[in-house]
Amino acid sequence: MSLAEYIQEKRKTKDILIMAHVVCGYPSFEDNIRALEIMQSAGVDLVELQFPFSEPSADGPLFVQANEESLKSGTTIGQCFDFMKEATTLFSFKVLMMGYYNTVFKMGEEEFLRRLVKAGGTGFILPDLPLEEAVNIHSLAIEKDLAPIILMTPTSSNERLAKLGAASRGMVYVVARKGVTGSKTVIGDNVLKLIEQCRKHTDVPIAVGFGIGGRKDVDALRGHADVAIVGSAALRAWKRSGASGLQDLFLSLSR
Amino acid sequence: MSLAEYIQEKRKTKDILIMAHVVCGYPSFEDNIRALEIMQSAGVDLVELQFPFSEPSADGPLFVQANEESLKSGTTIGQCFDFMKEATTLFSFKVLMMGYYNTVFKMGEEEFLRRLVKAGGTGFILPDLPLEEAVNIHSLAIEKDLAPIILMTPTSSNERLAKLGAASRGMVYVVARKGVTGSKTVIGDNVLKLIEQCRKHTDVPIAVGFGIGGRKDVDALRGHADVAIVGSAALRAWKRSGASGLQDLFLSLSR
Amino acid sequence: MDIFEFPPGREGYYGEYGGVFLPEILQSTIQELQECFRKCKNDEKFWSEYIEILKNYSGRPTPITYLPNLSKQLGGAQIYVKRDDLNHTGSHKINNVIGQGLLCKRLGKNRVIAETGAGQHGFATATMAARFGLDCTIYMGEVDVARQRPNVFWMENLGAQVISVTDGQKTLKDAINECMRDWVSNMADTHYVLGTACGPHPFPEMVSWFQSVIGLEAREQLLELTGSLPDRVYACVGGGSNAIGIFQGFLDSDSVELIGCEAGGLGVESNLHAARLAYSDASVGVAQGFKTYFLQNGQGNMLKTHSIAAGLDYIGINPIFSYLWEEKKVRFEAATDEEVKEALRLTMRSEGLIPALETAHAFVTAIKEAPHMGRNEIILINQSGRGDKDIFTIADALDDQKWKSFINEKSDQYHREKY
Amino acid sequence: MDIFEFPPGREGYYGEYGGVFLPEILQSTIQELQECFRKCKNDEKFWSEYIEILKNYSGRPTPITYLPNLSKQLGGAQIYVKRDDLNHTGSHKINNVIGQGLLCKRLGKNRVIAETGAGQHGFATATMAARFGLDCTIYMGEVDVARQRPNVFWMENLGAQVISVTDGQKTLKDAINECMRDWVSNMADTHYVLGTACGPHPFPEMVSWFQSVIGLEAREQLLELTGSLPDRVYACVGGGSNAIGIFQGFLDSDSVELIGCEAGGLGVESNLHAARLAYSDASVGVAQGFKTYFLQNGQGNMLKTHSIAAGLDYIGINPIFSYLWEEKKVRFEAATDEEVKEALRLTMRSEGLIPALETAHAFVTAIKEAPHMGRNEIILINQSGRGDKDIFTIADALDDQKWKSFINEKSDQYHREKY
Ligand SMILES: Cc1ncc(COP(=O)(O)O)c(C=O)c1O
Ligand SMILES: Cc1ncc(COP(=O)(O)O)c(C=O)c1O
Repeated sequence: MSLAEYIQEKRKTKDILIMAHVVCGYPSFEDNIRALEIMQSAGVDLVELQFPFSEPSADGPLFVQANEESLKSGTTIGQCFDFMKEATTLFSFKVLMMGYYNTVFKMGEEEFLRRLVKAGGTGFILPDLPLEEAVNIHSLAIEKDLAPIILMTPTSSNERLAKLGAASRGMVYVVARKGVTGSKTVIGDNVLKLIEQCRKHTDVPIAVGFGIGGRKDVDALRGHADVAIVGSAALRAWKRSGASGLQDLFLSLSR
Repeated sequence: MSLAEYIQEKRKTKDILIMAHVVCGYPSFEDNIRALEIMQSAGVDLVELQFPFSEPSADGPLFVQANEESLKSGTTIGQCFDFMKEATTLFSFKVLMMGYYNTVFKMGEEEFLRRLVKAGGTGFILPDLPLEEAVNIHSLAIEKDLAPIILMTPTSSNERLAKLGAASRGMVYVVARKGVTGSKTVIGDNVLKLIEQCRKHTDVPIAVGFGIGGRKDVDALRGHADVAIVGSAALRAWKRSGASGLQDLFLSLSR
Repeated sequence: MDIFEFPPGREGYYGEYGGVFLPEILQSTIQELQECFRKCKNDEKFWSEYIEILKNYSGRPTPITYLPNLSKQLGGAQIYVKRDDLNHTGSHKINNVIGQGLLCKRLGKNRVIAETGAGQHGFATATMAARFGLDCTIYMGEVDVARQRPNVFWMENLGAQVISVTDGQKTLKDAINECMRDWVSNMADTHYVLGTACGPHPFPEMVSWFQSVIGLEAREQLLELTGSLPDRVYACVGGGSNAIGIFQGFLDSDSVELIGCEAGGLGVESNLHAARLAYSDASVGVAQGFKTYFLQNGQGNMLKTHSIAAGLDYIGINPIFSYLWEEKKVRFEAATDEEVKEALRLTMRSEGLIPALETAHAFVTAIKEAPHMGRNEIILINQSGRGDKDIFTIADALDDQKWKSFINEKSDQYHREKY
Repeated sequence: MDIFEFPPGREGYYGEYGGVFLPEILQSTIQELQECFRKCKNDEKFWSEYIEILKNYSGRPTPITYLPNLSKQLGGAQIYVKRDDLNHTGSHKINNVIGQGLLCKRLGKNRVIAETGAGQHGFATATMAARFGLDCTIYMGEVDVARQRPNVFWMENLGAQVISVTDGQKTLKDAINECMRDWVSNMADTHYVLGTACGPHPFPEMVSWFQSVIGLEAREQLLELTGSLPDRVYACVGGGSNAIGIFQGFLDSDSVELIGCEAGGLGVESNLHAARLAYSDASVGVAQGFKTYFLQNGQGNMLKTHSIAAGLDYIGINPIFSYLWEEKKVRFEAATDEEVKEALRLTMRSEGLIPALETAHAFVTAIKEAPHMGRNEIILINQSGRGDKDIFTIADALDDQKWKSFINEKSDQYHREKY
């Protein structure tokens, strides 16, 4: 089942899905598994596994530190794929790879996709790979039934959204605001208008991320977006109160 | 009796005269008197009293420090003249003023000479006042029968020596070597040749100074110069062993 | 050869290198910048306004100085030096910064941000911002803040906010990441004044264009002085802006050999250097917005770099150089920290010039090669900056005891003041 | 008016001021120097060689920079700045030093000595000596060594011997005395490179001649830029070399008012300043080889002086200025330490220029007067040097806490290294 089909199927019974985010190897792979268990039991629908990179320039301080710490503790791409395999075997949510293009480039796009398939991944998000540079990997991905996630943003012109929409597969990631991950976004009219605008240019489900902090934000997106992406908020909860904090956060979202 | 006459008179009985040097107010006027007493009793013939100045650029470190300390303890020109008066009253040697031109300039040349006469001074040595700038003060001095001491140096050309000689009155101060006061001079052939050269250009007695350290130097000058000038050596002796050191030095010279 | 004549569909690429690898959120910003730059580049008035400011504000043209003593001592080629150290703020960085400042005004933005390593680019940017009336934030790795405090002091006094970056290696590359993070938030009113010929298109082309003033002047001046072109041109290569700047005066002349001098740090197998092309530790990658040779591991994560010169201590290299190197148009050599100190000493004593530590890398290589060249051959070195700013680093490197006592006394004085 | 056309028998005198007051032992040396200088001055080739070196080595001509922001902010005259801070070594001092270096070669001497206050002249002299292959000894007051350590560091690294002078006030005047003491010993092979337009003839004339390059350039450049002469020209006055340098471009033009800006230190009645003509504490005297206004007491002993700017902290003044002041050709004003800090801040933030503390005295006065002048009037300020060298003094003056922490950390590092 492709990513779009999976989301559409789930949406029949849920008015909004939740996508969570985990930085591989941070604080440790054991903690990652614990986090995924909590997410699974709280009914999370999608998880993006971030492969750590030394120059995470689109990330905010929390993820920057997580990337750094994970690398410092020796995390390799092999371990990330192994972990993904484990996750896709143990859990029922769909898993996406998230990371920076150099990780893919160094491995080779073909090889990367082959391993992604093998690990059970559903798609990938590469925030620093613009459409123009993605032509090859996108067509390879589509051949393999992987979703190459495209990002739409508040600074994208209509012309640009049309281009992005035409290339979109599986799901579109709508960036709710300017800036990096981590800081709070108020889901107001401008976000809803942005979603509406994006909808005009794509048929695939729409996920909204960047600064989704809790139940209130998810409620605000209900009826507008298909998926709410909870990234830094989860990491913040974990750092503040560990597994129980994470559990509280995700339970509150599905309550 | 003019300075030249005084020297010529004394030279009849002594094959070389001694001129000593004292910095007024250093270490104190009391010490100065003590030093003069020693000089008198050791048979010193001439004494130059240095009026301290803040920029003694022709002096070496020992005199620089003496000038500085004296000024710091509040020595004034008035005190220097008073002291000179005291010295010329108490002692039989002749006294010359030595200092920098600004001391004279600030007071006014006329006034300076008037006070010099009043204090019993015989002449003055102003090392930073070149002949060209001294025309006025020299003629005023000669009127007052004061000796405006001219310096002849190892760098003076014959032409220059002729000029200096023509203007010389009372005594000529032959600078034995380049440099500032204080460091040792070896009285060798070049010094004797210099004296000989100077003699050709002047009829007045010749005093030789700069680095005359002790008996050996004075002996070397004997038969060549009329006066040996003992400056820093005396101050050094005083600083090293006080009054007794000074006494030893001057006694050794006249022995 | 016009390296900036891109084949269709390959805009911003030099062979395989360059491109734009940025988050989608910056797509419109970078496009706006590309368009604005294209307009400026085609507008003769822009260039003449640019040259006019460089002339009246920064003191261009900078001269070429012949080094008679060093040439004689080395006994080979005749050595000439292009004096970009005489620029206002003390390095070639001001050229690029004035150019981007003008461009920023055309973009209608009132705020600039910049990364800085050695501090020179930050200093230049803060200066330009004061002069052009722009708000200014400078990002600088914590390590560099520590080793280049005088520049930080001046930046702040020029009115810039200096933010110490504590991520990653806490050096130049991390400052660039922070700039990107600022830029994706504030692109509406903010122009990112990238300091070297790296980063996404149009930066390598744009910075090269502004820095080409060095090469254009140098070619003409050297012809006037000597009647001929140089046989070899040496320039240090951090990001690669001063080097591409001077090289552009000679790219068309096959008789001129161009030599880029990288930071050899502790040496060829030390793993503590920043030589991307001279040593063989780097490989092609994509980071910080562009594709080039990076010092990275097999997983694509960047390696720790090191140089005595903060301004050369960078993981990547001007993508144009990756291309020109492969095309054998530019040769690359590295100079170690130790060699740099030696060359600096020699240059100071023999000619009264104080090259920046970065620049001294070019001197090292020229000094090594000059003796093996003929007396009638000509070497041109680009003196990208002056060494004054490096006093703390140089004094430390030379282990100057009097300097250390001075700093200790100064510190004692500050402690006393407190109580 | 040619101030250097001396009446018969008055060579070296400007009205009552100037002259030669040196020990007899230097008579032949100074005469040799006078003759050599006269020959050089009458030799067009000498001047063109001089200008050539300034061009190729020091980056002359230095530009004139218009200050739009400051002019607008002050709302009066249009302010232009002559940029001698862009010279090699960072100040106008290099002009004089290159000139005297050439002269030294003509004299056939292989050693130079120089006094220095701010360190700029010593830095310039050490640089020239390295370049010209001369031995070099620099005398510097102990107090100045302490406050200008970076310059000492560079002098030493340029190969000069720096001797800390512990006599007297341990500042500039004492360094001059020490130079005299060296010179009377070593005149045979040593030329004394006096750093300002003071001292015995021919120094005031000679230094003025070399520095006239500033005024000659400035007059032409300003005419080209604005079509007219300035209404007022401001320059700081320590010994008075940069001021006489720029003023010489305008002495013949009665419409141009010339303003010398002295060090007001702690203010007019503080007794801690170095204002010889602007305040009324100085009187005519003879010291350090010449006659001029000195800050001295009634007995002719020199007073303690003070300035935030080491380079202005001098007891005497260019004898030409004593004359031009009495003739009402030059007006004198003083700027206090506090005013200097304020002007420095303003200039940095509004125009991205960092004048030396010395130079900032000229800015103070110009900034005070500009608002009272018409919008169509023109002010020209001579930026004699850049402020980089003053980082310790400026950081102290501005009480910069980050700088102090940095120095404390640096000191801790040095202490740790020891054990
Ligand atoms: C003086 C100087 N030269 C060279 C460089 C290296 O930069 P680039 O390779 O872009 O010229 C720097 C960087 O800060 C610098 O300050
Ligand atoms: C930058 C600068 N300006 C001015 C002066 C003062 O000297 P002068 O009055 O001779 O120009 C100095 C002296 O060191 C200086 O360094």
